[in-house]
Amino acid sequence: MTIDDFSRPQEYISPLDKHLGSIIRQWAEKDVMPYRRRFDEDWKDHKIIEPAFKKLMADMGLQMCLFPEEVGGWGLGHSNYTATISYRMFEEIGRADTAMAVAFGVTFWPLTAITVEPHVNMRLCKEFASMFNTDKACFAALVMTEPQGGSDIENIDLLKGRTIQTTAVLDGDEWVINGHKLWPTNTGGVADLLGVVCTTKSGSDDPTDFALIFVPSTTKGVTQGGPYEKAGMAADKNSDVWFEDVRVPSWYRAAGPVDDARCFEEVISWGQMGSSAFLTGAMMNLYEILYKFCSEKTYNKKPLKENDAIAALLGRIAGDLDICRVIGYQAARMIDRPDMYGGRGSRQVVSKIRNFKEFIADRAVENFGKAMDILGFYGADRAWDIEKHWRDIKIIQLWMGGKQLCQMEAARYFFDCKTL
Amino acid sequence: MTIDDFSRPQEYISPLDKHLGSIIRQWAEKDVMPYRRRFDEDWKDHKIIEPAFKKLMADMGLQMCLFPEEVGGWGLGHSNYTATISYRMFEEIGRADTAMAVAFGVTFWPLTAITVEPHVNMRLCKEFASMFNTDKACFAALVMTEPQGGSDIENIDLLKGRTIQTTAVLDGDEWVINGHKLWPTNTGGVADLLGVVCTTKSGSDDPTDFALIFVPSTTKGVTQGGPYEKAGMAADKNSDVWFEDVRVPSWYRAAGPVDDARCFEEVISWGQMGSSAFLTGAMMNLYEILYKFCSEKTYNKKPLKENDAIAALLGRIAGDLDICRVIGYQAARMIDRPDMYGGRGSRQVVSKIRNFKEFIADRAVENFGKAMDILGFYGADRAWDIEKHWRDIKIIQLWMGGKQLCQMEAARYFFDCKTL
Amino acid sequence: MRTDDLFFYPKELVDEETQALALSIRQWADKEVIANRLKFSENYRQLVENSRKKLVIDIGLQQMIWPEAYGGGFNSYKRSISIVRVLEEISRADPGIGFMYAANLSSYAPMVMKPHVDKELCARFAPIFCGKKLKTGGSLILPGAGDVHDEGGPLFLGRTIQVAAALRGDEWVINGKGLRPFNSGAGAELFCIVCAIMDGKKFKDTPSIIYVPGDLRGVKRGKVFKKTGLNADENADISFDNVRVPKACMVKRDGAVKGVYSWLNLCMGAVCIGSLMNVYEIIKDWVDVRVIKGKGLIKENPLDAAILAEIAEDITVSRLLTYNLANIMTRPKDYGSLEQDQVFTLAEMIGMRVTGSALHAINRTMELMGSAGYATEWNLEKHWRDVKTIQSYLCGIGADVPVKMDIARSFFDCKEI
Amino acid sequence: MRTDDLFFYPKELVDEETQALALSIRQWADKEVIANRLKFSENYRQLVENSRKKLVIDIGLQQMIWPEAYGGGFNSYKRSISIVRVLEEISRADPGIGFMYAANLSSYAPMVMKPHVDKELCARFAPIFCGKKLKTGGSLILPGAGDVHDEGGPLFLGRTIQVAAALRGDEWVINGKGLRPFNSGAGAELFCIVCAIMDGKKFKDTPSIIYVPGDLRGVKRGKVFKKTGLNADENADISFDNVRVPKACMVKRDGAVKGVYSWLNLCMGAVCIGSLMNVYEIIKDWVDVRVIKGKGLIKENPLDAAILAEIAEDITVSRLLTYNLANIMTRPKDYGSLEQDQVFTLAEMIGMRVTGSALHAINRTMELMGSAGYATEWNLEKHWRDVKTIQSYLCGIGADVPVKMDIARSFFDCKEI
Repeated sequence: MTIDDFSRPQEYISPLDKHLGSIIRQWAEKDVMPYRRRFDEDWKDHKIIEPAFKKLMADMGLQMCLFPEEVGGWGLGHSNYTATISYRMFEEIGRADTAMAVAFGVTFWPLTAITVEPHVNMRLCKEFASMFNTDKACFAALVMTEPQGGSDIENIDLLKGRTIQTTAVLDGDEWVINGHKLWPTNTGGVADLLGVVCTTKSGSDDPTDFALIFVPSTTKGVTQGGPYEKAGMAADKNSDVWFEDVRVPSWYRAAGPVDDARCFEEVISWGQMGSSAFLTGAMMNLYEILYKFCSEKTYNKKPLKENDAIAALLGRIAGDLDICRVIGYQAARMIDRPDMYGGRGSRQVVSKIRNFKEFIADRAVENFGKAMDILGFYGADRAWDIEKHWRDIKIIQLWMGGKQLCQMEAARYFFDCKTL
Repeated sequence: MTIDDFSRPQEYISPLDKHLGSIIRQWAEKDVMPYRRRFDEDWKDHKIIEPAFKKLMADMGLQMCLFPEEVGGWGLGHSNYTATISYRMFEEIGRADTAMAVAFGVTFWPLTAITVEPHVNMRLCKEFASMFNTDKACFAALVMTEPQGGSDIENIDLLKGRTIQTTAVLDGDEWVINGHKLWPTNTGGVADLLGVVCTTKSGSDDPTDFALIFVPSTTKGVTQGGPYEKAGMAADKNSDVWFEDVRVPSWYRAAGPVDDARCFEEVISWGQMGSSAFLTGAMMNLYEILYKFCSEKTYNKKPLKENDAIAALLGRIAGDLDICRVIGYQAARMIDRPDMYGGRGSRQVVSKIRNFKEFIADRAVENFGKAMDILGFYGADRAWDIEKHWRDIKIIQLWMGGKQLCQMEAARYFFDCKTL
Repeated sequence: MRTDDLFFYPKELVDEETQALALSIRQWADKEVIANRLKFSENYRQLVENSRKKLVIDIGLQQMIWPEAYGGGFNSYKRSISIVRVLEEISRADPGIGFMYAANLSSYAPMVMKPHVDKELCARFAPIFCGKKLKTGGSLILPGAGDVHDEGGPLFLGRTIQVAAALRGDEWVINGKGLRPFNSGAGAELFCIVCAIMDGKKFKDTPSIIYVPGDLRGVKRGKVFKKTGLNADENADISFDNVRVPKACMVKRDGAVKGVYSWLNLCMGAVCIGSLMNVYEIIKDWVDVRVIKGKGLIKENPLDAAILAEIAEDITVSRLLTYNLANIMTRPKDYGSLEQDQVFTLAEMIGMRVTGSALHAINRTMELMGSAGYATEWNLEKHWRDVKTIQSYLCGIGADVPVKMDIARSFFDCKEI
Repeated sequence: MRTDDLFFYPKELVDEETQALALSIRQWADKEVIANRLKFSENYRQLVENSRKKLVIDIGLQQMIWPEAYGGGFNSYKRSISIVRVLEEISRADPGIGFMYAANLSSYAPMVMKPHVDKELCARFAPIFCGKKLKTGGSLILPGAGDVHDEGGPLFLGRTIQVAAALRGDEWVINGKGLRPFNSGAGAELFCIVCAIMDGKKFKDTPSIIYVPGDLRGVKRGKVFKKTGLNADENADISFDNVRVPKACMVKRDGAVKGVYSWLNLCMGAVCIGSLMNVYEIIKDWVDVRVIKGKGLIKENPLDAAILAEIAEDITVSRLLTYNLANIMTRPKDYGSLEQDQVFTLAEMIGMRVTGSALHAINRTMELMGSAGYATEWNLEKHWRDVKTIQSYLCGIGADVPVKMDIARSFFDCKEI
């Protein structure tokens, strides 16, 4: 029994799965896992973290994978397996470090709005491919959250962008952007390209006014703060971002009126699917560590795994992972096949995937916590590599509106609630 | 949003799904649901229950569905969708009454050993098809459990039949069977055909000695007791069965030495898959009832479903069902496609499906309990149709070795435990 | 060791008289109920009536709830601990019988409990219940679900009050349709009703309790309905159609409604503990002899032992919490009165926890016993049905959300929830 | 209302002197720790040492654990409630500081606690800790995981005892490798060690406690290891290589090891309650001003209010249970001694429940606060890491299974688990 024996719906697996999965696994085992115990103290500087990113994204070239082949990319954005192959990649990185997985995943997040069928925007693809086609790690960020109201902006179904305070005004052929954002992954000076959620009309809930505009981080008027100190996820920097009369070309808007809002709804599905993959990846690593610990350590003179009561806990943890993987890949499949499951930004798909993610996050939080207790005196010890995941995955549970927003979306969809 | 909008992996659905699902749903809504509130008091006599069975099994002909077309059956046993179409049928019946679903499902349970590829035993198919090809409801039972040790016999991976006390001795061309069994579904006088788990050598754990032998219930020496009184599941009668020098032809053994044991391991997968389907069916009904109740009743002057805190409970219940259905159909698919997932009696598949079933049963028990509380003063009231499901589905959680056996099998498989 | 000693409770706070009473109830339970359980399944109603009679008439519990003048003495917040102890022993035999007694007691509480004894009301109603005849007792009609189609009267902390009372001369005129009593709707001799009070054309903000004898004109009872458990108690929907009672039948204190909930939660907690005492006995007997895997007692398997531990833990913690609540209710000077917010909230909290833990323990017990867990013959499944019914009833509507809203109001000053 | 009054506890059982002490600790907490938290993140170790000094030297808690002759007085089972009260207030400021004090106290308990004061041992060790110099304190080395590759010595209720002691003349010779202390391995001046005692070539069935000063030859300390929380306390693995202590350093009572667990569970429960008091303050401040959906306070949303209710409930119930345990520990005549099975089992049960509920409450709080929940700036995430670390430490090995096995042994007479 290995981590590869946990269930996945065989029917959904991408033809690239085996190859890509294996090269990322090699990278993770060689370039990340031996160093990850020191990541926490590297949260500000990324001195240990950066080389691993460079290898993955630039040297191995993965930062180009979503771009169309025409602009030098790998063309994953127009396959029928974009999400499932992403899931596998995210899992493999998440197994080593979920913060690296999110920094990697978020780079593609705003890019889905211009690289993935049916939203391919060749002009922007070309423009930004040149930015990513480099020998340095190149990151993007999706800049959403604002000081007031936390995840109100992700709560798009209810609030429809009404609370967005960051404005974009068209001045000739340029957008002029003003606003203050918090918390985006890959800020704190990391990202080269920002996908900025803003409104063309303050207070409006008309989808035509919702805008997703790309802003290179070097643009005048863009200021990123220093990274926040957090309980975990050192490889994911987050900071304030200020936009002060920032000017970008008018065609830097991702898809235009109404379509930007639609892309953003799809972004929720992508984000939750990605979160699910980070989590199942971390759980795969949990399984490996527990397997070792519980085979070597004893209670009552038997290996822990041979004690029926402890085995029941282990069985539950492994069993949950088996279920979570099936559910996680189902989420990816729903994104890959709108023809079978409905549009990836539809209420139906967004709500279902949010529900899947909430479920997986709850199982992960529960099981990592339980695992630390199984390790007992060693559970909180950095050297056993569980406690770091435990801190990291809690953050995954909380982001993007956390449990409550998932619950409300599920309730709204399944019970046609009108006022939640 | 209707019950049909809950997720299923679209790729797995049988071509017959729509048609069979819809005729069973009609039957359930017309012949079962209006009467089910009186089933509890009918537990001994089945006066109200019997006509519904007759319609489903004899009039609609479903009791012949597994048998090959050559002997007058529908040939479902040699499709690639036997399990998934069964899942759908079980769900639809379970939505109305899980006890009827189990009585129906168990009729096919021993028959899988002679009608489903690769185990088709044409001689026995022919023999028994004539029994089922009748205008009365005709039931089978799988007779396993014995007085000592509860589910020890289902614990085949560990105990390998060693504890079986019911013996079969070959005397010329006849098996002579002696033993005492408890609890099989469809006993208490219901079943016409018994699949009897026995050993050809007492105390042996050699798979050659494990035997599954068919015994028509009218055979001399077979005695069924009166049905037990239970907390629920009135439509499923269980009793003691005694075998006293019961003689059947030697070719009534399902598949022969070693293969009988293999069939029995597959039987576990079938049983857990079926249990999952009964549960998701009942949960679909729960959803319908809650939808109605929570739209009509108020707390704090708002419909319950518009209160965010109650909506969160409802969202969790519906969200769990969505997940359980995906998992349940995945179990069915694993049975249907041994080429992709491994043999349906393999450790891998048996353990995974047991884990799925345990998960689904836990969610069902939790959610029906929560639902009764949401109904509050009305939760325990027979008239709201939840409390009966609540009593019934607990039984599904407990049967076939219950939670603990599922946990031990998962632990054994995922952690290679040797001594549990 | 006897079950009631095995699980910690503050013995030092239980007086000898109560312990003696508890002992006689235990004898009643063993002899009149537990020994006869298999017979009960054939003719439950009749046998329950017989055994109830021995309990409440022969041992004298029926009148015990009333003031001493009527032969009682449980009628004080100071007796909370004794009441818990007694309810435990009754419910060990049959949670349904315990439930009836607990609900009866809670229904009389607003008029009988010191320091608020309402002499006039006691004089009016005590005689009904303090004779030698077996009575069903008082039924509670509490606020609950509203209906989207009704405009809806006022609320009690979010719960809809479905009975309206208006003063006409010296009488309250009471109206309400299709009401679901907490208990005993079919036979109650007296109803304790949480009413919305008409003040001119509007309702007052706070509800009051009005007592209504069950035999008055306009009191209509529906058919006994089938329910999951608590079959010792027959319940039916009630309507009040211009029922008239004297002005004095209203309890005027603002805190009286909250007080009912405090008592109800305490008492139902005690009923669950009693049920758990018997559940412990059942599972103890089972695991002491049950062999699995063809060798070894089930209790020596670590997984099964872990489940046994959960059961013991649920019982221990539930019992401690229930007695904590009882003790706090006896000490209004330290903690506030049981009709005030803090104790009321605590009572709801502990009521929810204890019913939840009890059900958890019983579910786990069923998981150990397998089919014996749900076969009537083993006497476990009745506890499961009874405790589940209590849990749903205590919720009233919307699961634990109303209680949670009460807690949030109390600890976080929420105003709009 | 102050937080410590908002959540019920048996005030009537807390003496005035203790309340006064609690108040001065509260002042220390507010002034020395809570007001400086953002500074702490820059230079945590130094600031913690400073504030610990003010607490244990200036206020005098360091010597308080010892007998009165040494300026103490907490050294009795009768002071359990006072000890809980004090630990609450310390841990409200920093659960790591509370943890150290709680573990120190538990490590001294076998020799200092009445009725088992060991005058000789006190005379030997009290002077180390009863001066004006800040000390790390005593470290516990408890049984835990065994290793499949070792033959393994004797067990303490299934847990492997990793230290062996053999009498050579008038001295115990102590050996054990790569031991993981419960606390303070890096700096402890004294180790309280659960040892397997050699009796000829075999081990005795029951372990004993032996005290070993940290500066003896053969005591080897590993590097301080990084851990999830409790960073006030520096821990490191320890080895004993033929360390020799006088014969008198052994505590001979059979129940002493169980007693350590009773104290440890009580004290860690109290630490968690203290943490929760501060968590309540943090979330109260948050929900009083946080606006969501562009309108309305978060606390007025019913779902968020329901989560607030869960937090309040976890705190209330945990606090009641912790004080219940403390009270039971003060009453050996009613409940048995804290070194005996029943109280020992209860302590484990309540320790597990309270740490579990505390973590649950903090998790829920994080869910309400979103990113502020895990950002260091908001001071919540530290509580989360600290309490989780306590929970895992209390488990020792195999999650809650060893405790469950102890419970099953106690309530169901299991023999082989």
